[in-house]
Amino acid sequence: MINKIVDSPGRAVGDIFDGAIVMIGGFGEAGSPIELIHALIDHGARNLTVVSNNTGSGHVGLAALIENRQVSRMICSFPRTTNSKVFPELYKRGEIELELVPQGTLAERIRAGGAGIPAFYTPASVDTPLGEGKESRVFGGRKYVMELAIRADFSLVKCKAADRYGNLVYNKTARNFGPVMCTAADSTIVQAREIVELGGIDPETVVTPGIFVNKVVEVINPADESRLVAENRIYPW
Amino acid sequence: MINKIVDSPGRAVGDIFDGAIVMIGGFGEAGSPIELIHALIDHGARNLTVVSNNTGSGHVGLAALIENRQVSRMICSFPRTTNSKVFPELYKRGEIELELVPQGTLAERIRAGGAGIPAFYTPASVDTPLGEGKESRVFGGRKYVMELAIRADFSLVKCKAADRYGNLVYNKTARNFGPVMCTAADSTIVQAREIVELGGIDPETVVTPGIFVNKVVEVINPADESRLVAENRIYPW
Amino acid sequence: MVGKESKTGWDVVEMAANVAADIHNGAYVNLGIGMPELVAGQVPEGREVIYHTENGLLGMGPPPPEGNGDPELINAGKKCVTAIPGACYFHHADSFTMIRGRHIDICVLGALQVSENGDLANWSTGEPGAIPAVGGAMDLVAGVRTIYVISRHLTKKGEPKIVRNCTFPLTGKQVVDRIYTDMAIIDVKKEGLLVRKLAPGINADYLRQNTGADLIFNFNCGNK
Amino acid sequence: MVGKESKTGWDVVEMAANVAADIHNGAYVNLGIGMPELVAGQVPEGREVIYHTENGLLGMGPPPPEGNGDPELINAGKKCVTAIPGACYFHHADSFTMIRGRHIDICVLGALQVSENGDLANWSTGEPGAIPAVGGAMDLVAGVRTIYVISRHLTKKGEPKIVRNCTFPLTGKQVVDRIYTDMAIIDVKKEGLLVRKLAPGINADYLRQNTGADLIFNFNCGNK
Repeated sequence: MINKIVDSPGRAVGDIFDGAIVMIGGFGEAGSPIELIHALIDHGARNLTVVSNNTGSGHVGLAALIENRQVSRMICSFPRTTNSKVFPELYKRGEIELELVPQGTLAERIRAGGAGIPAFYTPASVDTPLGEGKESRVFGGRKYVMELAIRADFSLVKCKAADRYGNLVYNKTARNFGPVMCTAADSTIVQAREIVELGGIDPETVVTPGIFVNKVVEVINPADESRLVAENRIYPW
Repeated sequence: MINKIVDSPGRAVGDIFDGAIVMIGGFGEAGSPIELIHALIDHGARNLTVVSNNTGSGHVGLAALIENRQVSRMICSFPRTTNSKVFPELYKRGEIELELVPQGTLAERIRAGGAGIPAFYTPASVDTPLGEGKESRVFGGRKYVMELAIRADFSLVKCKAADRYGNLVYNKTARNFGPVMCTAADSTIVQAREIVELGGIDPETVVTPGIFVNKVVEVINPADESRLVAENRIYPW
Repeated sequence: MVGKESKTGWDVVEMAANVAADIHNGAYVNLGIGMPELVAGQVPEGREVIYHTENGLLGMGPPPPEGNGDPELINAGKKCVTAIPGACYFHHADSFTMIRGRHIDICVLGALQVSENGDLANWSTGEPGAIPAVGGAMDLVAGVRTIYVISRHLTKKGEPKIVRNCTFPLTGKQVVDRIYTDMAIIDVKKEGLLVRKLAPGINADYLRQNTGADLIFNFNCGNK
Repeated sequence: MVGKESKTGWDVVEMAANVAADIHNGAYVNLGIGMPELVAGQVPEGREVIYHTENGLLGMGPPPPEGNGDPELINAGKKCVTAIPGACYFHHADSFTMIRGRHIDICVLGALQVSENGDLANWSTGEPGAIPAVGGAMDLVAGVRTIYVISRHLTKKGEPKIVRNCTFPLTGKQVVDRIYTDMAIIDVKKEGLLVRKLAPGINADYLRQNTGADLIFNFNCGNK
């Protein structure tokens, strides 16, 4: 029998090793797999490269992972948001590396990593500082830069519902990077609000087919990260 | 008000011009927009380049379009199937051109066309006759070929349900090339079994967002192409 | 500044209305964070416009009543929004297929600087020590068919934002189609910056004094 | 041929069972058109295997009862199939993301020829006038982790299909991992073609006579 369900976030992230590349879903707080991230803080793997659109808010979730000095390098499109304090300070002190990638290029590089496409061309960042040093090429009279796929050792993703095959559906704009990140890691670890029976998700509406998922853990009432940030909560608590 | 609904297949395909590149959805008979194709036969545009996985069956649908000598060039992955007779004969007589593309490369080239990606690299066809003459390049010790995006002037696609914004859902494996073809044409024309009210499709389950669709025509009882082929029907009838 | 001191010029709502007047029925529109967000509220009655937010929603509606927001239904500025009937959700790669693949008709962005040939700088002041953050801006200017900039004509320090050449790092080269400021509406044309309309109380000389690039005035061909 | 005349060798069902025995629980498997389709029926009880068909279905089930097929629920061979609980549908680009991105564990394909270093020719005889048709074969061999070939050992004319170098146009170079014929199960190893198992009534000499490439026999390290 196929059963990708594991019984705790701690067990789900237990294989993450020092130096791993870890993709973390979410756009701001929407879709951020906060219980998996907190389990990764408890777990303690260090020297991680994290691929995520932002760098976390307040002192919980991704920001707490960074604050706990487990992340040596961030690959993201928007490292400073209203409530991000941890990353900016470390970055200013030169204590964390940053690779800044335009958001669409980030999404497409991850998709390419999952789709067996090693590289592609995009018009984004041409003739800008972020296009400097990239190989460029003209197609049809227009200039494009070549971008390389990104793959990860692990992806951490949050979804609405999952089954034991790992089929997933998401909630509203919390979907964001989840589906592409699921495809691009050697091991994809998912927290779901609900685990349903096989067939409980209409096969026409599955967003992430189970083939892209390795482990699923049920987190019925995930923390509302925005509220934790507003309350100035700090993880570990 | 936005209303992409038109009242007949004939009106839907009326803008297709001689020499146009036309993508036609479907994998074998599943998903083939047969009423739109027959309207295109009635319409009469000639010298078309058709992008479709196969070349049609019997003497209806895509095969009938080819038989009516409206297609000068096919871009496809599998031009001969059990019931394909028209294309093979014309091809043997040198009266129709063929660009043969591996199926995954075909899907990805179409997706790239819709996604503003002019070119990408793939391992498919490396060191085979279909990779000959293509630019190749090594990434991470492995050889890949560069493939160019495909775009079309028109895409003809069949779906299960649509709304007036052009949001679409499909039926089972009739989905196949429809979603990528919708993204890659200047004008995407869709036949739907059912047109529903706005909101009649759950926003979490839309497969093709309306932004990729230009015209929708309701065809409540589309012909069963397999049956027409079995009955040896010939279009125009 | 202008509006405040002299009671001339357009206020931000009027600026947003100027942009909204140029958005056609049926347009697919992406609104940048900040001032561009005001545009949605100014679209004339009878026009149906569909808003795209790059974090995965087409058919974005107005903000929900205070306190009724869903933290998993947000816009690119991470603020709670709603979804209209006929909306749909999708993932980031599909979202940027819409952007990069030229499916979005209009994008309205803020600016730090716009050059006379339409170069846009809106993501970084390039100051050492500042943390760079680009988001989707470079994809938007590279992919969306029409780029409108909405911005105060001058910086807070009173310096022109419309310049011969941008000194800040570029978001994209030759990408801006039209600029809506508190003083004027200006088209970026091959022949240069064409003033389409002046705000109340602003004349050509005043506009020239507050602009760091040459301006063309020819209301016969440009104004509507 | 062999099976018929001498009552030795495996029949097609036994060949399919040999392949099926090597498919592990939880495997994601793509079965080519024709003989590979027989494999699904031979998977040992207790193993849950998920079948992918490149036309957009993961979780393909057995064919429906005669006459109950849905023409919009078909496999890559255009035959009617069913979907198991837990199945899902997707479009072609997503389907080949599964293939090209190394998400599928095993693909079972037929062959015209296999070379001693694992080159596969299975899409074209290269005859002038023949209409070439490739389908998804090149993507499958380039992307799937493990490629199994199931094929008669000899062509209908009695010529070996396992050869030093393929004379037919290649589907992919150095892609085949294991070959299941009516005569033997053979691994493609760096050191050459390693015979893992002989069919009943087939001995090493006979296999050598019917194979166009060198064979290694070392049952201590290979046979199970």
